Amino acid sequence: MTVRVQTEDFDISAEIAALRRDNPKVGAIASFIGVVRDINDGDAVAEMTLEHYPGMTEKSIEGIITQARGRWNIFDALVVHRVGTLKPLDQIVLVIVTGGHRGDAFAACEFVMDYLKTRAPFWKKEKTGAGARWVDARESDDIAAERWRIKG
Amino acid sequence: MTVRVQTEDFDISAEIAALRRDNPKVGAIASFIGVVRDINDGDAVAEMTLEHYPGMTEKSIEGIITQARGRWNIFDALVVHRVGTLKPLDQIVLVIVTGGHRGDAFAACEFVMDYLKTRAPFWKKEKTGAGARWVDARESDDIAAERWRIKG
Amino acid sequence: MITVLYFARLREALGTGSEQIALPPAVRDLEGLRAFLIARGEAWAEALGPGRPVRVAVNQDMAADDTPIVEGDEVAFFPPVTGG
Amino acid sequence: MITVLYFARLREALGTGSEQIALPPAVRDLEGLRAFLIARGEAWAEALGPGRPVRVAVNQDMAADDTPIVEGDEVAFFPPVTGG
Repeated sequence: MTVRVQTEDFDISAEIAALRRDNPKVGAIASFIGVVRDINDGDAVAEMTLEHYPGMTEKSIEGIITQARGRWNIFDALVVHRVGTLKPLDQIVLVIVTGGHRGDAFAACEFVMDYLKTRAPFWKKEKTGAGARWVDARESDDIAAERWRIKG
Repeated sequence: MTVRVQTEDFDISAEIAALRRDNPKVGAIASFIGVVRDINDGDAVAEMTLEHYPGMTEKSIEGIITQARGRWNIFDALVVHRVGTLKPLDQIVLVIVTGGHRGDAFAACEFVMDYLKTRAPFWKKEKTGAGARWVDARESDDIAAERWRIKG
Repeated sequence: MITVLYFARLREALGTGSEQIALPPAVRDLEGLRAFLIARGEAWAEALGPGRPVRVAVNQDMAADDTPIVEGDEVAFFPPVTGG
Repeated sequence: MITVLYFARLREALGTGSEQIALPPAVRDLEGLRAFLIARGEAWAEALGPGRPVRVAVNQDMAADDTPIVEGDEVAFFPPVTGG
């Protein structure tokens, strides 16, 4: 598995090629990219800054990938999460899961993504016309994570 | 929406960029790539050939994207499906769905992919050590489509 | 005339992918067309006979036995799909 | 000594992201450490007091009030996460 927290952008084609490693057992590649929107909770967002907990962030994401491998029949997974200052249209996060079949790859990809949104130690500060504000946790995200009964 | 059936390979990064069209409302991009595996139902596969029904294939995929848009809050979707002769490791199919939030994008992407595997007019012939054989439809795929109560 | 298409295993078994047929007067629906084709001989009965895993589209929409067939239609016979 | 980390809104409210603290003898668990920090003054009580939306990790695992705190531990206080 690969987990990276970085300020640099990423390219999904290159990441998929690296994760597949020419493994001819891979039949399914599910992926997800999260992108900065220009609006959140009704306010125009000019830019946002993402903070994380170095060490714990990587460790906790590795833990969730291990959980995903225990639940579904998948081969490998990659998470790249950006931190620092990002603007609308910028890519924030990439999750790729490879597997033999699509059902397990989709489920594991969504599971990891739900974890990233709800449990992984990232904090988002948005700059709007009204100034900068820390984003509050969403209840809907907690419900998404509850579906999986994620531990921790 | 974009639907293409083609013999040429595709690049997911380029397709995502084209589908997003710098729309700052897009927050979520779910995607799926199906790949030729070197084994199917226990037999080593040297190559496979995909045949389709020109006209009906495109029309039926456009129809399923329209259904997906009616069911989930998504912005746009792209399907690229290759036909002709493909070898293990080759990309077969790409589905990309853009939306505001991840839940709808994931669901619509999986819905379209289930349709492609179970209802869209494609037929697969595999070349194995025992010669060439047309692949039979899988019951598990029908069950995947039934989940959604897909019409047609 | 109607256009009749055959795909995949059926195309190979019947040795043709496409043909134009003058619509026989007795044929009013898909069931009638299928009976007309089966009557052509053993290969046709073997490929399209009752119980065979055959799907049919009329004018590119999935069709049933009682789907009407009229002049100018495009009718396609094919095995259950196995895409992606 | 223990290491105490603060993230995001808490880091800003407390004016520090990281500090080394000689573990007070009375502090045996997370509840005790939190009480010790709250006693520092109003900003601390405001940020870490009962009912505030604060999560805590001890040695990078999510922790509860009764999680023991021992010499050498890394304790992190932060708001509910809002990632991705």
